[in-house]
Amino acid sequence: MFNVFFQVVNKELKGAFRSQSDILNPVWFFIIVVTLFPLGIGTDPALLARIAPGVIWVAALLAALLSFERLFKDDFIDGSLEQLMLMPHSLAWLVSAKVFAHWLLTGLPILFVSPLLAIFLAMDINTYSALFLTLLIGTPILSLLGAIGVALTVGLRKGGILLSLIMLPLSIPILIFSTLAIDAAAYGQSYLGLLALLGAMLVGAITLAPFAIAASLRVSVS
Amino acid sequence: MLHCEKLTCVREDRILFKDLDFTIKPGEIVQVEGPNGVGKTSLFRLIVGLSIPYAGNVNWQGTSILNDRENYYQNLLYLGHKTGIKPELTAFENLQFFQKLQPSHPGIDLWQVLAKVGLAGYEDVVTAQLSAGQQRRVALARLWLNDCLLWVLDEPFTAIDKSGVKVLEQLFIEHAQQGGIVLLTTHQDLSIDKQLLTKITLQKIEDDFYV
Amino acid sequence: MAFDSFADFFAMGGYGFYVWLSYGLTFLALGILIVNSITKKNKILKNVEQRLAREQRIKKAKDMEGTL
Amino acid sequence: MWKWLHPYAKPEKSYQLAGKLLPWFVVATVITFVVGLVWGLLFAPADYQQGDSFRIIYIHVPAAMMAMAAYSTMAIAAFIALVWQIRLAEMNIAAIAPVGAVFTFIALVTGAAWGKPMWGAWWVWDARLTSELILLFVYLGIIALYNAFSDKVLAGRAASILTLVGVINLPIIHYSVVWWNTLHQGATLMKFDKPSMAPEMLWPLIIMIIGFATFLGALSLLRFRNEILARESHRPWVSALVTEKLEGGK
Repeated sequence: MFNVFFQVVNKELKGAFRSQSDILNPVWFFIIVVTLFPLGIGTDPALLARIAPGVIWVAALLAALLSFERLFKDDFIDGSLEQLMLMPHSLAWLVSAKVFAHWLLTGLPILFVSPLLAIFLAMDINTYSALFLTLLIGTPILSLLGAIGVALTVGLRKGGILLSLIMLPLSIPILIFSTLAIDAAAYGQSYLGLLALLGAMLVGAITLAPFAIAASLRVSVS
Repeated sequence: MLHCEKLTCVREDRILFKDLDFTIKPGEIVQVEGPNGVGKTSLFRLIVGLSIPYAGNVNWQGTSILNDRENYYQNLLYLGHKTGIKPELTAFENLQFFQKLQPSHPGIDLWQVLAKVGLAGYEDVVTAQLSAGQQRRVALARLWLNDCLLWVLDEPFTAIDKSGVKVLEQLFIEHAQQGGIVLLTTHQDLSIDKQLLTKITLQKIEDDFYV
Repeated sequence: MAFDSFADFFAMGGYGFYVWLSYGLTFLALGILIVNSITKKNKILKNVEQRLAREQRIKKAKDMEGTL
Repeated sequence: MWKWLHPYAKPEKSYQLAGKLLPWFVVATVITFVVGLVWGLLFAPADYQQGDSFRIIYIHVPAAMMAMAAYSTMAIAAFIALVWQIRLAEMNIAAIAPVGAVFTFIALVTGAAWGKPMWGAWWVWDARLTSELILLFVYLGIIALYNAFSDKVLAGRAASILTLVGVINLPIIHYSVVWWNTLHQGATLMKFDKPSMAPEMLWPLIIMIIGFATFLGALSLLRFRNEILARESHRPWVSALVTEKLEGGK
């Protein structure tokens, strides 16, 4: 069973590394969006530090949206998605592997570039560690939620914008809890409770989302 | 073995076919024919469980396929219009993935299979660089690889030359003789013995708009 | 009765604009919803009507001889 | 119970049943609206704090409540649709969603119009209004998804899945918004909590809530009938219905 998981992840990573723009573009986009804010509203360090959590999380959401399209779309077009659905393994398990690979390719790079953004937005070390932790727990939830949206819209011709309309409202709690945690850290308060909440949401998403994704794919690919 | 029971297919409020009944036993090669747009592909997608019938049932060994997908898919190989081959991966990597995830003949050598489908020398080329016919061959190579009883092949001969078709026909016959089932559509005339080949003809529903 | 005169009633104790705006928009929205629901039904029936007419034309054309 | 339910699981029977129920709901809605509005607007006394602006409550609160009730109904229908594969339940979702969305819209607009004199701003990021706004987004997402599929069977299934995903998410959204709100602006808001509303104010409110509920029922039935007709348009009984109507008209 874990071999199957590993095989799917392996295939995804191999394919993605052959066409590297798929990995780099969302991160690139993420950095550019964050850079726009100081340019748009001024460079006062106090102001930047105040808005940093929101800016980074909204940018992360947008970057995630940009990358979702490739989660199932290419597979849908070339037929590998229907082949995946005909494998003698649980579809929920197979899509979990795909979502995990997607997170490795889009969520993880954002974590890697986050120190750079902390410097750009004048964050102190305590705030940054909160940012890092929320990104670490929050981006997998985004990937799982987004995958439901993609699975629902992958068969549609104009699925892209619909995906954002469906997915963004549902990701509001992640945005709220993450930015609250970072805010708390900035004021020197404990944010463990908020992290625990995010963690609970992650656990919930990991257990429930794969089934929703599988069911959605069965609708979209028919 | 494979039993379709009162299958009805409605696509966007249009009835493609209704109350379709047939049973396919091991050792049969079945060709589904009919004009374009009559629902051959839709029928195949119902049979493999990609779509859910408007009414009726597809049963495999007596149980509905929708109730026991994993068992059914142990026995099923489906090749559709889309090849299911990842263009960023090489022919070898593509096949390797399917070999690991699907029940396969034990100890089969991928290099040999690739040579058999005429891709010797292209094994480690990214499939995006191959021609349409060659990409098709990568997908068809799965026929030699897998250990499934039921093959459902939607237009397997697309972009395949005459000699290739001959080889495939031979393979179908062998598969049927070993107790397998081949279900296919094609616009070409098959040169398979009439005794081995069964035909199902789908007809356009004209007068009868109603379910 | 909470109001002495009609003018009083419309003024709503100085909040007339907000109260009547709320009620106006509410009934506008509900009205649009009702109209939309009813016209939708007529549209569907019209479609079926058209289709039935089409089928009849096809049937008639079949009985004709010497057509292409 | 299943034996009783079964005949109504047939679209034609459901269409007729919905048709029979519809007039009752319409009559009930008209009566409750007239009684509730006359009572609420004319006879209920003005609020000692908010004056006559509180009369917005008679549409704001019922709309908000029924917006939630509509979503709950959709969630139940979605569950039934997915577990027992009952198509009528899917049609129910498609029928109710626009009504729910309009109710949510009304709750938002009336909330804003009430907020302006009370808080001095058309929009404040109060927890209730914010959740209401997000609920509207979720409704619109479901409607958009349903309309995006040209095959209505698939559309219904997709909408059911999204509805269920939303039902798990909505409480989390609400909870997160409340928390976010208390941390961000907390006590600056005026609270509308009324533990003891005077009965002469409360009665019209209860009547209006019933009115909105029957309105929701009436519109849902109407739209439910539309969905059945649209999806079953290739069936003989629909054709018979149309020919009958045509001949009746002549």
